[in-house]
Amino acid sequence: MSHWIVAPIVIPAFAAPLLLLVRRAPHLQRKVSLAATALLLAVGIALYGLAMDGTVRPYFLGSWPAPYGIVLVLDRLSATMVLLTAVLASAVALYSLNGWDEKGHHFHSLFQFQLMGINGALLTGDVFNLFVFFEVMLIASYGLLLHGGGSNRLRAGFQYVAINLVGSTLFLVAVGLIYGVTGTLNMADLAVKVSQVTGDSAAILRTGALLLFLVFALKAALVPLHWWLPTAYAAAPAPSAALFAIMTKVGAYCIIRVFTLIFGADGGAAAFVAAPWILPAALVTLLIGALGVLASRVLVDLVCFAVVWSMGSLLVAVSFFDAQGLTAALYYTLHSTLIGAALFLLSNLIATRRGRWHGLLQPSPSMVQAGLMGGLFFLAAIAMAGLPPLSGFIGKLMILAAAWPSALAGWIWAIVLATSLVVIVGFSRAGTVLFWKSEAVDASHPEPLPEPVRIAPLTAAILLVSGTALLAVFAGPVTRQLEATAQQLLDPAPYIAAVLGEQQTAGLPGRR
Amino acid sequence: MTIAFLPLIPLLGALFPPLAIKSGRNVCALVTLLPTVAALVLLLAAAPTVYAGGVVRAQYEWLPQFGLSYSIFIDGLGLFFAGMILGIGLLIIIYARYYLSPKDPMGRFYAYLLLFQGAMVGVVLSDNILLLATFWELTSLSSFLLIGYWRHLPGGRQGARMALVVTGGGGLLLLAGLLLLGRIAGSYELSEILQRGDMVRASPLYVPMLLLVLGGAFTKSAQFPFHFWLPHAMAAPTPVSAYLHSATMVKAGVFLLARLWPVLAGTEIWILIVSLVGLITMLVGAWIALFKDDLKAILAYSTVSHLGLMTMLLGFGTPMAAVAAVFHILNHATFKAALFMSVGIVDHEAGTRDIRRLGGLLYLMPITGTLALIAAGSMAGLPLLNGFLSKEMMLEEAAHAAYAGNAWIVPALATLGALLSVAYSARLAIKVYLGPVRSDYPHPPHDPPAGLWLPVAVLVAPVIAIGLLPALVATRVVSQTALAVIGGEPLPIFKLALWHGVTPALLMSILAFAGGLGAFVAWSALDRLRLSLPPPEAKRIFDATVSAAVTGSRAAIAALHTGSLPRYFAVIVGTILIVGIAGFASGSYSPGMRPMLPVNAPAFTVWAILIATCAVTIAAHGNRLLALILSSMVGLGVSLAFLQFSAPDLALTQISADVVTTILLLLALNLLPRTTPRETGHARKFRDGAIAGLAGLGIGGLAYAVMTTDLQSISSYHIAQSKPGGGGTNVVNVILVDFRGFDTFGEIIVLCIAALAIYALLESSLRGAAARRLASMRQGIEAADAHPLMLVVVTRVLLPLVLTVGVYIFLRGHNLPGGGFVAGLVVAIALLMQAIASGYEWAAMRRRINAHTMLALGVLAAGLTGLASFLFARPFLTSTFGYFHLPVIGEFELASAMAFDAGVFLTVVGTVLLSLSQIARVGARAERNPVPEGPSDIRFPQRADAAVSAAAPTYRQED
Amino acid sequence: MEILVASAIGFLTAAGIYLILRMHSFPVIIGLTFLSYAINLFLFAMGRLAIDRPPIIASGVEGYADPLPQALVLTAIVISFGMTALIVVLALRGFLETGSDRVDERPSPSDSGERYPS
Amino acid sequence: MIASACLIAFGAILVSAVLALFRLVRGPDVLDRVLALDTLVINIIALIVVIGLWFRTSMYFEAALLFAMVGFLTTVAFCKYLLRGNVIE
Amino acid sequence: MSARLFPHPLLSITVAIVWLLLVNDITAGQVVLGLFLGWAIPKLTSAYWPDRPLIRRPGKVIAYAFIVLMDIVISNIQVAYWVLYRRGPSLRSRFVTVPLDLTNAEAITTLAGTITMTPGTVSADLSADGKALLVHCLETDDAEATVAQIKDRYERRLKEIFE
Amino acid sequence: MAIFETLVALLIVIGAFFLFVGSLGLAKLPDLMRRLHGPTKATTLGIGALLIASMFYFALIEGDPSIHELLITLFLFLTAPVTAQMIAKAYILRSQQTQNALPPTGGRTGWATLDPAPADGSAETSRD
Ligand code: NA
Ligand code: NA
Repeated sequence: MSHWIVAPIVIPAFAAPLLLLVRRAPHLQRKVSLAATALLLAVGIALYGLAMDGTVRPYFLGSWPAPYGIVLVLDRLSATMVLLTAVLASAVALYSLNGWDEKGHHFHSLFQFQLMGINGALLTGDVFNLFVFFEVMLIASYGLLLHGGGSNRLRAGFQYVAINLVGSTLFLVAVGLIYGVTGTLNMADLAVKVSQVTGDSAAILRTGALLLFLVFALKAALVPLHWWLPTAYAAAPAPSAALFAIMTKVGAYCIIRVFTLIFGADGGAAAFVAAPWILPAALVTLLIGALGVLASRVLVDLVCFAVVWSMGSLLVAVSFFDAQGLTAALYYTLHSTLIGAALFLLSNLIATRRGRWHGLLQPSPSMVQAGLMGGLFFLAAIAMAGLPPLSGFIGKLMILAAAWPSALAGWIWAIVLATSLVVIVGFSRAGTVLFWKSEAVDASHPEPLPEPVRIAPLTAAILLVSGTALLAVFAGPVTRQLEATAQQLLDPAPYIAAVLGEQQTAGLPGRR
Repeated sequence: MTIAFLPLIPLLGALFPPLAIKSGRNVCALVTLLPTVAALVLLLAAAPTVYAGGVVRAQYEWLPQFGLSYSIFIDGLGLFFAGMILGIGLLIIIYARYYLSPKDPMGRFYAYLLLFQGAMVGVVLSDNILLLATFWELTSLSSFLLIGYWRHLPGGRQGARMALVVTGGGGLLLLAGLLLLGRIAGSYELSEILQRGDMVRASPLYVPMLLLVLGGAFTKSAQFPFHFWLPHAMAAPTPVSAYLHSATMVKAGVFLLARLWPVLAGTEIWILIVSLVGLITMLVGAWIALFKDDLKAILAYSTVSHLGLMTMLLGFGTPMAAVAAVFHILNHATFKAALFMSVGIVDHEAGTRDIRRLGGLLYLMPITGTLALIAAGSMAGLPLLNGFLSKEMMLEEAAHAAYAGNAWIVPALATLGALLSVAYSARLAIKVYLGPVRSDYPHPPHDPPAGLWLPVAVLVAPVIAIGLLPALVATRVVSQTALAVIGGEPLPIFKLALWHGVTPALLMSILAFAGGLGAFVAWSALDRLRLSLPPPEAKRIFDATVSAAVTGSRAAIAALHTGSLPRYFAVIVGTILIVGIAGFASGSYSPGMRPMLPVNAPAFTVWAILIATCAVTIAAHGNRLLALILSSMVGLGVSLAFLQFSAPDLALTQISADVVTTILLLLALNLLPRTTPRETGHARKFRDGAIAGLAGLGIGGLAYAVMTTDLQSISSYHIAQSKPGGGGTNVVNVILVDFRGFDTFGEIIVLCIAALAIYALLESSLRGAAARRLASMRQGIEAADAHPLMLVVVTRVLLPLVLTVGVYIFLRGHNLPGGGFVAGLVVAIALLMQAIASGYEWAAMRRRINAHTMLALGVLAAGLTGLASFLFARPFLTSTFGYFHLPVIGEFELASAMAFDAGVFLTVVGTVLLSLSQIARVGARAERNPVPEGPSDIRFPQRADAAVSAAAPTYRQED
Repeated sequence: MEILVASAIGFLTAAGIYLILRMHSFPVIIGLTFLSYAINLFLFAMGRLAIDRPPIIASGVEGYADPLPQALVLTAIVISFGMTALIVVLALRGFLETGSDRVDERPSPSDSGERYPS
Repeated sequence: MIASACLIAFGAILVSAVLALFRLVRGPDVLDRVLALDTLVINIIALIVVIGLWFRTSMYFEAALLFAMVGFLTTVAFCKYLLRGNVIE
Repeated sequence: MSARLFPHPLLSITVAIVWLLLVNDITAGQVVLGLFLGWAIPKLTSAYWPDRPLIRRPGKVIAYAFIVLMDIVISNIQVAYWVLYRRGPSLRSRFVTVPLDLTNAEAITTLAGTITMTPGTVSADLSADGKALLVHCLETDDAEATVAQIKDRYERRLKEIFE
Repeated sequence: MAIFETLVALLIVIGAFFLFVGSLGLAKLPDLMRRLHGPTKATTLGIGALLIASMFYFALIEGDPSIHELLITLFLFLTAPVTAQMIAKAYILRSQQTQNALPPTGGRTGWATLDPAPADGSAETSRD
């Protein structure tokens, strides 16, 4: 059993309290935080390398056998997501050196705790432990959202927290119902037990499964559960918002995980119970997201709705629950995480260069580094809107292709493409105002614009944008990996066998 | 070098001009020329193979799983178009070097130009239709940049956006169409698809696919009714217009029709749609061109018209028409590029492009004038020029074309198109170059430097050459290209010649020529006619559509995202209800047989109290303090329920957590409004009541449904293993610190984060608006003593006693109800009592450990306990325990789980102290009068508090 | 007894939901605590009810209440404690900043100076 | 006999709880409610003690102790709030 | 045995006894643990104990406790009668002032506590200078007598114990 | 044994009775100061009797001597007066009528709830 599997959780879990102990030394804090993030990245790469062989590796915490203790599971999917998180975290950590980390208290501790929560949610193989890590992730995100204060952030924060508390409540109801019927919490064990549930309890089980789906859908900002996202992410400090780009994906990840492993093809009375709900909701999400992009008057709002829109695309792909769909969904997950984060960082970089105009989509005097900013924005917008040659285009292509067998293929194509056009319109309007129209504004404007030119934050944004380019260039190899991941998801038997081992038949064994 | 690099050379080359511009404009232009020349050389190197009937290919996998590969091939059509793109591109680069003013950022211009060039080459050389779609969208993007190059011009920005929206949107249609096509044909490789035309045309999906592809082609080629974007794109610098609208961008649509001709063409619907759209476009474009005063606008609409002509030819679906189309593509590219450039020269030299302000330029700038007149002549279709030849071919094809069974309508309208073409060409030529020399040009015009006119001359050369010696110059190209267009079919016999005898085409041509001149003469009358017609609406409709979409989406988003939490909650809870009910209804259910427990009196009482409390809370929640008291009641009831149903640990945890929550809420309520205003509106209350009632019914019903069934749970293992495996008899505690210790690890981290977040939140409230509001906060009547003597004395006595209880609860937790969490809360309660009785500062001063440090140590202690198992090569959090024996003391147990629990304990104490002391600190800001310093407000002479202060540890500021 | 517990859960939930649909932060918070009470009971009830059978291992005792949901509820209580503390402070902080504790209003235009570091 | 006594006690505690609840609902002053809550806690402690006797177990002792502590702190906090506004100052 | 090591010997003993009460089990091990806590807890909390409350005559404490317990039982019956059989408004309730001779905070607190615990009287407040107690009587004709009884029966004894 | 049982049962009933009286007082008496007397009874004799019953029961009948009930008694005896006084103080502060009915302290200062403590132990102001 490789202890490295628990490392993505333990590293930040130790880094954060250490950061508390050195809270009076900001420079040391930065070093500790960066070092922990770098370590996390290294571990993420190593774990990915480990998972690439297709073996499912369980990690039995406390040496207790599954399903009695808590088990972490490293498979292709969790390794991919952990690596993605680490990559994103590295960029965000770099960006926060902008001075963001000093705008309030405990930024780095909260940041590390947030990473711990995300990684825990990605690695755990236990539904209640998933709840716990969701809470860790959420409460850290509350802290990060509120970092630096300000009235908007507080209002948005209250909404975000309140809605998520209802989500947490729902999570407990769902877990309770599922436990009440099956008597277990371990996902692999659930996969076994759920398939054996008889008709008498099917209604309860289905209700539990659907409520669980709603919990994840809330995190994934699926309409009509998306309300919190535009306000919260728009109000969040840029690095926080960028880090949050992964949180919606954790929601999507959980849908993929739970509804392939437990309530997938072998889900008995609750097989594919969520599938009929996802597609229509995802299509509406696309529409709302695109409308929001077009409606936004402020850059960061536009980015927020673009994120909603991208979640719609992603979940359309998820809804098929087949190899092509999951491959597309996973690719889109990688893509939209990187590009969402990049756009949040960029919108902040742009806003800081525009003086009192900030992110307002109105002409202002031309900003410092307008060329560079414009270029980055152009690339990021292309990627987000799904125009070639960046990853958004590839992702869209894959989703459209995956939709082919669906009975609603026509609708899916129409809505995906039509909303793409709307998003293109929105981004082109924003870009022309920010970079072109602004250049046209009288240069002799009395108000000098600020000149924040620091390398670290720029590097972070550039790295993320280049990430989408790399995803596009290496779409073939990446997709092959993701295809293998999708295949692994669609065949839960090895997962179940790896986690439960021979315990299924062997009575009550002692500690491993 | 492989031809795979052909599109990439310009694309990558685009990186360099912006860097080179620092070395001067000539270097920059050279750097731009280099990749173009390189690509051209690479292309021409393939020409011999292609002209020998071969095809050059290169293929790399990109996304094979989804049919996307990087496949490049050069056949006749690709070679023809790529040659045109690169060749004219070369001229444009030279021309632009002299055209752009020193103020224009030339590096950027060339970068965009190369991007565009690469994308165009990619479109025409793609052997994979998805790759084609990729490059297709890239041309939209790069043309967006080119059209918007002059950012200061509002027209440029709007034009660029419009072009992007129309062509980019068309690109999306095309993408869908090509995906469909690939599905139908079973391959995305063009060379394979081209073999499967019959299969494609027989597919039931042929029509939707065709419509989508045509949507892409028509938008790109500015076909009616999408023609409106093209003239607005003329805001771009002239080299851009010359490039985009003569040889490249707009031709992409025509290229696509030609490329897919073997697969798509020939069906009835193809002919009906394509030829009609082409015909209409030809007429509409020409008609509008006739009345424009801006030279570029004339050329733009003329381009629209000529694109319509080509589309119409391809739409006829006959091989001969295809040959004509190819020939006209070539001819149009030459004369139109030359015309655009010459207009640029005029604009550059005379300072205006307005036809009304020009005239007689032939005499002032003879070189330009001559070249322009020749090109215009070709556009008009004058004999001896190449435009004449292809127009003849067109008319010939039109003469034989029947549309929907009608034999004369196409020839008539085609002749009308030719007529208008003659008319606007004449107007352009005569009004600008001929006629009297004027004295009021904005600039005195004269011939430009050779750099500007030489490219024009280079283009005019083939105009004449083909016009005079078509067979010699053009046959090879046209036939090879046409062969590629018509695919497998045999190339029809055609002869490129000046004289075909008296054919219908000749008659039509003469008619058109005469009529055209007539129209030119009668221009004013025609103009009056035009003015009496309704004005063209396309752009207005487009603008109105976009702005309506923006307004509409703003209204929709504003209506949906009101920012109202109650509304969001109503929607969310409603969704949960709907999905939950649907989920339940979709499965089968029958109640279980589990025997129910009999109701007893205490339980019933607690139940009644809970229900009553709920009711009173709903009715009286406006009084916040009352609501708080009621919620404390509920907490008591719930913990009693836990106690009743054999969960002592839960009862202990619930009440101790509740009291801290209550104190926290009281601290907050001190600074919040004391009452909640009554809400108006019974409908609203009814709605909320209905939602709440349904939710309650649902969850209560589910709980009951589950409780009627029996449960086989994994927890029998926990019960069995608790003592032998976990070393404790309190199974709940062993689960918490051992079986599921990882949950608890997460849980204390939640607490730690909560404390940190609270700390950070409140720390910032000591500044800014919040601080001002705090300072101006008016308190109600207050008691004079902040620290009543009796309270102080009793809590002080209680402190060691309660701490002892805390230790007791901690130590017994593993075996009996209790544990680190409850113990932590008990200790926190003991310390809180001190703070309440004697004041925050007084109590904080006496605490020995900083709450931050306590938090950190708590998490670290728990984590290190987990990590310690690595030393024994066991997974994280593997516990161990042992029984030890000491003299006097006897046997006792030590378990690593206790160290873990100690971490829990520390975290809990730290969390409570940090949060509550922080909020108390904020509350202290609202004090009007200085609060007497603790411990008691009443001092007795013999009691020397002063001495104590000296002995006490120094005051700790939490940070 | 089960019907009492189930109906209590239902009433607590209904009260909680009704309160979170109010327009001010304080009742929302009280509503959330009601909800958390309800859900803690619910989760607990998923292990079925048992009287006088606390899961403390002792010789001669036959059956025990299901300890697992108890452990889960304990975790849930602690977590909701932390969450409640945070949201209370958040409501307070918001009120101090804006002078209003309404939760049914649109936030002011999301672009304001405080969002960006200067 | 002890069982009967316990039943009587249950009855008395039940009635007491209802009386306290009456005061809680009736008020009129918020202090009456605080006092009612305090009384209710005392009734609960008594109930726990009687339940311990009923089931012949001392398992619930800590609960009773904790209820006593918590009840005290809650009441003091409410009073401090009413007296001074700020509970911890 | 210095004051640093055992800041509050009385408290230490109390803690040890409380510990034994808690564990409900007198074994050697628990006694040792109790003594350890009796040492550790007062030491940890010494900062909260500015000075040592001294009980000068521990023997008198027992007697005092006995008297108070007796009074509690007797007057409880009295009060129960009032509550059960008298109409509320007919009770002649009033505040009385008990001037204090005690000058020790612990002593005053004990007195106030005693007054409250014995039914019929509740100590409601202390004067701002700590020299008088405000006592509410549920039913009294003769305030003077009540005050005298308090001073004689309780305060005198407490003065002996504490001062 | 029977005598012990009777004793325990009696104590239980006594405890229950005084608890009831306390709550009845709370519900029945007309103003807060009078109601305040109720819970005090319940605390002292009510809980006290029950706890003694519990101790007797475990020591005499179960043969498992248990005296930790004393701790609860101790705790309640320590805290109940404080609770009562805090409530009384709050009531005095909130009720103008009660303030008017208060007797003088007899010293130079007023009651602590209404008057600040004198600085340096010397009285400055007097409210009444
Ligand atoms: Na709670
Ligand atoms: Na105050």
